[in-house]
Amino acid sequence: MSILNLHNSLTTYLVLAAILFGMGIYGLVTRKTLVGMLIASELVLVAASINIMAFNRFTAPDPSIGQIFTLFIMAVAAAEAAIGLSITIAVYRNYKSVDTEDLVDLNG
Amino acid sequence: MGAYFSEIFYGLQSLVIGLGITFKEFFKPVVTVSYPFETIKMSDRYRGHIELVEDEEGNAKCISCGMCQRACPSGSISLASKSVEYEVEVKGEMKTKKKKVLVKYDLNFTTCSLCGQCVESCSVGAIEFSKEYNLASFNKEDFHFDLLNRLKERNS
Amino acid sequence: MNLMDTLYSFLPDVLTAEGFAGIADEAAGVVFLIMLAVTVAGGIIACNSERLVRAVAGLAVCFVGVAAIYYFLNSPFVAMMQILIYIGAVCITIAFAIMLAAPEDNKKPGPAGPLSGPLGVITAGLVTFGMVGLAIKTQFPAMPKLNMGSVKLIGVQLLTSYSMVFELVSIVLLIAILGSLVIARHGRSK
Amino acid sequence: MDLTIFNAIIAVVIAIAFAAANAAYLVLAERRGAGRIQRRPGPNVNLFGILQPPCDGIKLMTKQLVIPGGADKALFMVAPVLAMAPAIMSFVTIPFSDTIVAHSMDVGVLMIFAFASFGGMAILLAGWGSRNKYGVMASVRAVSQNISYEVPMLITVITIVMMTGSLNLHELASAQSGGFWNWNIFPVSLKDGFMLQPLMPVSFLIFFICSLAETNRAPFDLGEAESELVAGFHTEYGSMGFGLFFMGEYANIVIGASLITILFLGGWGCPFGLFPGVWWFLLKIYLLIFSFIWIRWTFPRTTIYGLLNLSWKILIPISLFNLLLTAGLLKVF
Repeated sequence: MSILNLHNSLTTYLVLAAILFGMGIYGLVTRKTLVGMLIASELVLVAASINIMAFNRFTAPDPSIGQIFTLFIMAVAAAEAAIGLSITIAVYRNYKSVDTEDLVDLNG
Repeated sequence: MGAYFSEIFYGLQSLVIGLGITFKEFFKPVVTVSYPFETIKMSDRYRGHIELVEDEEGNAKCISCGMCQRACPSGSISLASKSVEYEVEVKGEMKTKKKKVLVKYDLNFTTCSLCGQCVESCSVGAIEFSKEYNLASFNKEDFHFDLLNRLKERNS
Repeated sequence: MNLMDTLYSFLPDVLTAEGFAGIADEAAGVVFLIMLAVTVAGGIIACNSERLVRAVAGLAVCFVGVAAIYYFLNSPFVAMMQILIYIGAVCITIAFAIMLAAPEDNKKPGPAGPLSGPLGVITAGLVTFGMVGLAIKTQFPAMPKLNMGSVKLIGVQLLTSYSMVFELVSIVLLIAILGSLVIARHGRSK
Repeated sequence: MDLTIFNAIIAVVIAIAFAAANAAYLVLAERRGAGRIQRRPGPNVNLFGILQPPCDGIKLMTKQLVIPGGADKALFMVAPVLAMAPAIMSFVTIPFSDTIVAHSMDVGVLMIFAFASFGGMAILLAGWGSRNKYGVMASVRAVSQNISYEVPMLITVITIVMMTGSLNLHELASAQSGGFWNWNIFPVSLKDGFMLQPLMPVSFLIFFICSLAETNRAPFDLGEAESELVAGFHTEYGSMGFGLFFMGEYANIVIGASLITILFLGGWGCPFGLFPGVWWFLLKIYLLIFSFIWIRWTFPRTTIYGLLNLSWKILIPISLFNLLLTAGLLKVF
């Protein structure tokens, strides 16, 4: 298969989604600030959306369902970002830091 | 609730009135002058640097009395004169008289504060304020005016 | 249209309608490759950058690429919503979070822990490897299309078959707004 | 004659050239308009100052681009491009007449709003990237303003889209063709029979105010409030970085005027149904742009609280009410 014909193959999109998902996981593990983790989790959500859209385009009988599902994921992501922002601000107000290392009240 | 809508209404009304005013101004003629291309005449009371007044023959009206030099608080004026003899007919016979003639009238405009004492003190009205305002230079020597020379240039 | 014909004769074959039909698919392929690169590059910046603002900018770049990929997947509506919601709302919200709560001056450098770097690479690598393997090995049977998935159809289905989900999402959004207000305003009056 | 790819490319190039030329010459128009309103001539050397924009452009291009020491170089350089490029690309989908459109999209309205949402990101990156506290404050202000005014704007657009049943700008405009009795701005539309839309003039006003605020124009130019924030988010920008922000702003103004024309004023249609064509479209957008300039030089700048209160307490409730009312009337009639 020609490299210029990649956009007509389901596998391309699945591999891209897997790579983005891996980046998200990597970010979630290595980041040590709450905002950084929020950014990484957005990558994970986008990877899931790409998967859904790819299957929607190539295998699903009704292509509108996947789009509706992706729209719902976007709504949830927006809600998540808003709540993440407010939690970050609340944490910063109480601890004067958003580093996960400093948020260790239960450390004993 | 009524206050809410009346506030919106009066706000809009005031905005429309403001727009009307600027719209009217938009079509009025401009009042500013595009300066380097056209200039306006200075008013009579404008005080530029001083200038000598000429008499009917085109000479300086100044009688070289030196009052202005003395009146100037910052010593910006320096003048010099020489005496010349001239003949005048008095009661049928010729007499020789002396009079002072101005040979140099320098104004150092860098120290002048435009107070006008010189014009006030002149008893014969030989100096006046010029209407000159385009004065700009990088050299302070450009502001040492030779007023007699300027008078000559004006006449020529 | 004489002027148009004259202009046509000066054009290289690629740009004329007949010439372009031959290479249209290749052109789309090139654009697709560029957008893949943009997406991956944005993702790398987003998860690796030291400065959080750069990470958000990378996230925005990644989302632009993803929107283009949605466009390739026959859904321009979702592509536009992706830009509108993710870049116009989510990225800006996160950037606000950075400005309000993460001053970069007192940031401690280095990874989260001694093992987190390698651990992260191993975890992410394993997950990615597994998913890529699955994606390449599995055969996904395609089913015949019932429709083209137009914007109108999305709207109709959103308000008929999936109206329950629609209402639930709106409630989730409402709760998110109220909850974030409550959390963020708590203790603000002091 | 169908639109071949060659014509499409030419149309895109023309759209971009139109945007750039407008951005350059609207500066001149703005300065002359400001002059007339303040009763002075404005730039008038060389045939009404026709050479002023090229001179400004050359001056901006030959200046040195100074990057402040503490700035984030990459973000600092990217932000102006991000501010201008989406604004100019939005022209691609705007229909200037029945036939003159570079690329007619089914989701044209959405595309314009999606591209407009880049603007907020660009302002944030510019303010934060230049490491200047005026810049940061101004960008936070400008972005909160942009977000709050996007909401009533989109609600108003939804009202129009609901009445027409299409997201395509071309269809939105051609649905109002015929004469001024079909335009969306009037409370009574004779489009298909008799249709009552009692709050449409208010909607038009809301959309107009929102497009002023979205383009960061006075009296809503809180993002570049000279009196308190030096020059706002572009304090640190000189030369072409500043020039790009400037061009982006004026391109946004033209897009806002075009959207108002298409959504409310019947696009390229004549008020009396005669000779529809691109000239009517241009006439309408330039009248709107004149009113933008007129408003800018009439009203003083608002405060940031007044600005946000206006959006959340007045514009959003009224536009929501209008949405409900229109939906009800569409259901009844």
